[in-house]
Amino acid sequence: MGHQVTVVLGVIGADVHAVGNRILAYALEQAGLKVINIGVLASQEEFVNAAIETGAKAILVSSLYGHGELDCRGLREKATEAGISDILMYVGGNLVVGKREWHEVEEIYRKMGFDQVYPPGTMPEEAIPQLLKDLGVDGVGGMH
Amino acid sequence: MGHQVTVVLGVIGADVHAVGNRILAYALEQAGLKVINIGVLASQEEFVNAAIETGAKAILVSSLYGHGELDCRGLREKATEAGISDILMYVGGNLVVGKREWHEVEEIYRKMGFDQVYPPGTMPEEAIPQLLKDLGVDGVGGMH
Amino acid sequence: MKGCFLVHLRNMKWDLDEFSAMRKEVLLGWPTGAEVEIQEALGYHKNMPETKIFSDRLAKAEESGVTLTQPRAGVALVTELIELLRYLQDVGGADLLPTTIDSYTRLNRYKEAQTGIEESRTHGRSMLNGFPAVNHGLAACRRVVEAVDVPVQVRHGTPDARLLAEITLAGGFTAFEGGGISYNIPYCKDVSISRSIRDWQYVDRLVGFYAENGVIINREPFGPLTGTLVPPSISNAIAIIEGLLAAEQGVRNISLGYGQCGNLIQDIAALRSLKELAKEYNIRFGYGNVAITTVFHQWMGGFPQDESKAYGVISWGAVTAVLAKATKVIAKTPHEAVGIPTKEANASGILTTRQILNMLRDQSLPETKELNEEIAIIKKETRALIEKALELGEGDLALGTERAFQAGTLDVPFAPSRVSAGKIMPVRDNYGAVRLLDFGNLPMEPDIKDYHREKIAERGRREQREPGFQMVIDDIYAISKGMLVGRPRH
Amino acid sequence: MKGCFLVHLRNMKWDLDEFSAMRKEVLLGWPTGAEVEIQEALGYHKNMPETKIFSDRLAKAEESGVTLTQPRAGVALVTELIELLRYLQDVGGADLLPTTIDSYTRLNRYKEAQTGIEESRTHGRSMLNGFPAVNHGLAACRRVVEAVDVPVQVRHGTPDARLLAEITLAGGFTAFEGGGISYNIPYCKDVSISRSIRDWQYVDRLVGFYAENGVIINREPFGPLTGTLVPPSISNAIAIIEGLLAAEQGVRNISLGYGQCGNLIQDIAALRSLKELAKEYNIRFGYGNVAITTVFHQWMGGFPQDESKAYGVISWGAVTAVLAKATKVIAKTPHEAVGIPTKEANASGILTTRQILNMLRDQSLPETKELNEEIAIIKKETRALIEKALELGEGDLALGTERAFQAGTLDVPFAPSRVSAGKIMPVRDNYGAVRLLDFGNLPMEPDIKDYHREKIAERGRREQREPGFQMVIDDIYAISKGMLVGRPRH
Ligand code: B12
Ligand code: B12
Repeated sequence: MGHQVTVVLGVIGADVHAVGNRILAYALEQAGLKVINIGVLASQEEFVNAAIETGAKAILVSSLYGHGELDCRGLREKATEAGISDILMYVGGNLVVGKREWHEVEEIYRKMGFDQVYPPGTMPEEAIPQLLKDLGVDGVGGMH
Repeated sequence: MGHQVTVVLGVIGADVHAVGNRILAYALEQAGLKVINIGVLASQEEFVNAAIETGAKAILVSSLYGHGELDCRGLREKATEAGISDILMYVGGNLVVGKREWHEVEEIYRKMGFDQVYPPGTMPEEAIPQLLKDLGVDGVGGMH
Repeated sequence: MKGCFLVHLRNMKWDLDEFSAMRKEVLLGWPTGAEVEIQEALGYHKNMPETKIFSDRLAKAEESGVTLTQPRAGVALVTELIELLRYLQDVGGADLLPTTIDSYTRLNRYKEAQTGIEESRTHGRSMLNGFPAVNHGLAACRRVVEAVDVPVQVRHGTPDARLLAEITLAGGFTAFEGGGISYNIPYCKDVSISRSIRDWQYVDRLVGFYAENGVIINREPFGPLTGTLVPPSISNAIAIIEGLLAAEQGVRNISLGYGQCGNLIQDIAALRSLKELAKEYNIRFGYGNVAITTVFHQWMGGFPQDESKAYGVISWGAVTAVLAKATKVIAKTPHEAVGIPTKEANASGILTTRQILNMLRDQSLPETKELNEEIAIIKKETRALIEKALELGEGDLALGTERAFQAGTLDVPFAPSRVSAGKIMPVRDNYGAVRLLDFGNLPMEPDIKDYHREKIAERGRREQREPGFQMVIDDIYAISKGMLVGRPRH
Repeated sequence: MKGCFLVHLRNMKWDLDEFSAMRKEVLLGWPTGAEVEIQEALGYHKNMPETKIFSDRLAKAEESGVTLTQPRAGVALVTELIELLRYLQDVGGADLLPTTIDSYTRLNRYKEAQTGIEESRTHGRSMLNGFPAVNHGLAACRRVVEAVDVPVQVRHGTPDARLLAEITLAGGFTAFEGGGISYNIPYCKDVSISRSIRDWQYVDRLVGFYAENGVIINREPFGPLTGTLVPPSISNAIAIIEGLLAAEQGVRNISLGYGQCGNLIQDIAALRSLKELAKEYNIRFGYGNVAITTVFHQWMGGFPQDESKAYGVISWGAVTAVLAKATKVIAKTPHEAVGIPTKEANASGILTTRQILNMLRDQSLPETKELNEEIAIIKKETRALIEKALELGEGDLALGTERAFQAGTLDVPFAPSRVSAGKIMPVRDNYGAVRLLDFGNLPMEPDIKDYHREKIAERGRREQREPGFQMVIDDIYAISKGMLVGRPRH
């Protein structure tokens, strides 16, 4: 197995939903990635700083509690300012308040600069293959 | 209490739903009416004949099982042919197959010549006051 | 041939020649009858994959202790029926499928059914409350059965189902609901018991013939009867009797049904005693080789109109079914109170049911004094009813059943049929269990009567009213008004 | 004033002067604090009709043995909140109403809440996941309380709820959820227990002050904690401790909550032992005059996305609540897995729940060996946890709680908080009861540990796998995937 690729994982804003984060971290590690898990209640700055400090190739944001729209705005811009404009950004969870048409939600987040947007209840195994592909990493974590 | 007004009650067609019929008969009698209950599986002829034989002032048709549209067509015409064209006709129950807009259903049956049309689950006490009014009968069954 | 109607009704396996002679006549009942070729049908069944055979699926479920789901569903036209059943299988996840037959066919009014088919074509929506299988004929049935991946049963309510059975069984259905009592009393007004038992002996003899030739068709007496406050011992006695009558004609695979009353303990006790007593009687009469499974029907009486409330009723039925360890549960839908459900509503009912079944599959209600007491009472009552029928029939159960109805020692509440004396009156006790306010002519011992009387009196005291017809009416409406026990309205 | 933070955390009723001094500071936290006038507030409460007072409604329910329903609900703007609550009352038939507070307010981020209010106005839909009561202020709260006919509670998740309590209680709310442990461990990352217990002593002292002046406010520790496989003894111990801490500050009316785990026997045992043990401890510590009621939370973990399945989960919660004889049940909605529910979906959840509660209100689960065994185990474990905290605190429960978390003798699974050691690992046994795979530092006797170990091993044998984190993950997903026990996926 080659050199491990690093990703930053966290739950943004005033959100404390910890369970999915715990499982995601485990699943990403199982998939061979190095996971920097900044946990819940993570600010945009924490995401960006962690990514810079660890040379991460992707930022994986969770937002469960409904304030995602308010919390995620500007994250892409912050990353760009910090000089990591081409970092991969994924977001997933219960991304808006209430039940809304998924394509609307997806568009909102794509416009904010996220590369992939995942609906409520996404299982890790549904997202990880795409992540590995986007990272250019094969199944067990080695670089191509 | 004056002379009792007679009504014919029955469940039309190939319909065997007996419970509502039993309760309706009881409630109509409690309201002071004379009830000729021809029961379930009643044909249009049975309704008309019973009304003629007993000098009934109203025919109360139940249809629960969904074939009401097929079964009730022509009942008004049969009554007219038999010389009781101005007899009151009510219908109630689950009048069509499936769940449909009530106003549509009501219209179908009004067009067939029913004076009142009642939706699924109508309680006797919701319909009887109107019946007494249409019959020109006061609360305990006496004529005005 | 006609001779066989003149002799006394008897519970005895029909002679094959007699049966074959009658078959010819039966198949003339509607042009599609000519399509039936029994040897070809046997061959068809023998080529069917195991996963599509009802009896196999039930046996598997029984073995692994899981409860299967089955909806009710039927529409007028073949393509629409296939679409509906596939949806219930694929989206609803139904383990077993039905084909519910329309009410005209049930009364052998094939001409009216034909009108219904044509009107349905014209209007572009089903004008019939079920699938007119006789009119559509054998090939159409096979199209249906072949279009799905799970076993399919014919569900109806037909007193004379001889032609329907011929066509649908040759058409590849592997299970057939009904019986001479349960498809007469709740579904007819004027058909005699001797008539309907004879016609169902024919159906059972047909199923027996299939069995003798290596094709096992599942048979299921219709447990819930009128679906309205039927005391467990009455429906159990009738189910067991029908099972015995079927077994005599050679039926080898029977599912006995019971309709939820609403009180958990009583319902579990009912389903358990149904199975235990049925086995006991089957052994006693020499049918020990019949495989017996159970069916639990979610609440069969009036439903609440509000869909959220209906989900509550559906769920409570599912809870009871799984705790009672029924082999299968017949799921209701959130549209129940309003009309034949859309396929979506129908699938919903199955999904809700499945969620409950799965969450509870590893749980069970512990044995308790209360449960055992209820089992003992139901068994005692059921035995009394069956023994009386045997006595009246001088040992012959078919004849005895006819006489029991005449004497009112078998009686079904709220039945449209004149065959049923209509003298008994059920009502709920203070805990929602269904008891008898009026025993009519039921042959119950004084201790049993006292038990019911005391239970009902307890409720009367709590409600400060004399138990009577108003209490019964309140109970009939109760579940649709969001309650189980119909307490006085304020 | 500041001095009081420096002294050791102590479980002792706050001196009124000290409290009053701190109040001044608290009310400066946001401009709306200035609106609070406690004497005027007392007068306001005293003029409230009994039907709108939480404690009265609970007492009545307790007396008549019925279970009340309460939804969760909150939106950003006042008019919309009123419309929502009225709908849940009128259409949903909620017996008790909530006002759920948004997540910014919970973290005292009133500025962000203000942005949320403004954005909600602009977008014409709630951009906040709850009602920012502090920003809206006292008059707005009263508009809400006055607009409905039933009692209203503040539900949130706020470690420092001092200002929120001041404003909402003066604003006419008659019940307030939360506590120094239950609104810290599941809702925070870095708040110390001594900090949150102190802040909640303030809230309880405030409620105590209302009580001393004749106004009884109901207090409710948040029972379910992280809502995910929390073993009953852990949530019960924490609920009882919070109740005792509240009682010391003068709280007179307490509802103790428990979140459904899914196994019927375990859940009933949990709720019963919660109430019994709480009474026992309250008497032991001299709070015998506190009225204790119970709250049952329908499944608090991940829900199925499919609404029909969600109705099944909701119903199973309702069944358990009523069989456990909870004073109230918190109803979930069919939208749970997806997002904050519409008012219609929210009402649906209440209606389903109510249908079940009514159908089962006259039924009860008989006492059984299994139930009593489970009660005995839960009590033994709960006692061990509380006694250890008392021991660590040298008799002081507040200090003991802080030390117990430090030592890991109190620990909550899947908690975001660093205060919780995070060393324990729960998993379901073969029947779906939640057991402990890893006890971390919990002070459990060997016989208890053996009991759990054997129960889990039994499941392992059935599933032919070693119990471990994959089993835990499977359990976390189970209910949302339509199961209770997360059996291996094939
Ligand atoms: C019990 C029941 C049965 C029992 C009936 C036993 C018996 N012989 O009585 C059994 C199991 C046998 C049965 C059979 C069938 N049933 Co059925 N049955 C029901 C059920 C669950 C309750 C009916 C009932 O007793 N309600 C209680 C009484 C008190 O209420 P009620 O009947 O509605 O009557 C009241 C009011 O409607 C009103 N009313 C009635 N008529 C009139 C007339 C007037 C003038 C007025 C003012 C008021 C009024 O007053 C009555 C008293 O309050 C209903 C669904 C429901 N409502 O929940 C389905 C239902 C009526 N059945 C239905 C069907 C389709 C059938 C079957 C074809 C089988 C099948 N496909 O499942 C067969 C038909 C047999 C036949 N030939 O008729 C459908 C009808 C569908 C439709 N219209 O679209 C229903 C709606 C279920 C459903 N959603 O699919 N059924
Ligand atoms: C348990 C729970 C809680 C617990 C959390 C305990 C804890 N600290 O972890 C408690 C009770 C404390 C809680 C509190 C609150 N909650 Co909450 N909670 C839930 C619940 C029931 C389950 C969450 C969960 O653990 N799921 C299991 C895990 C494994 O799944 P997951 O979290 O969805 O994560 C998976 C996927 O989403 C995906 N995923 C997540 N992020 C990402 C990112 C990427 C890049 C990818 C690829 C995938 C991915 O992978 C994860 C692993 O499979 C959900 C509803 C539901 N899902 O059923 C509501 C829910 C998330 N909560 C909600 C709310 C509103 C709240 C509260 C505000 C209170 C309230 N109003 O009721 C507070 C908020 C507190 C705060 N500041 O954050 C709402 C959010 C509403 C919305 N978005 O519109 C939900 C949806 C419930 C609802 N329908 O109202 N909650």
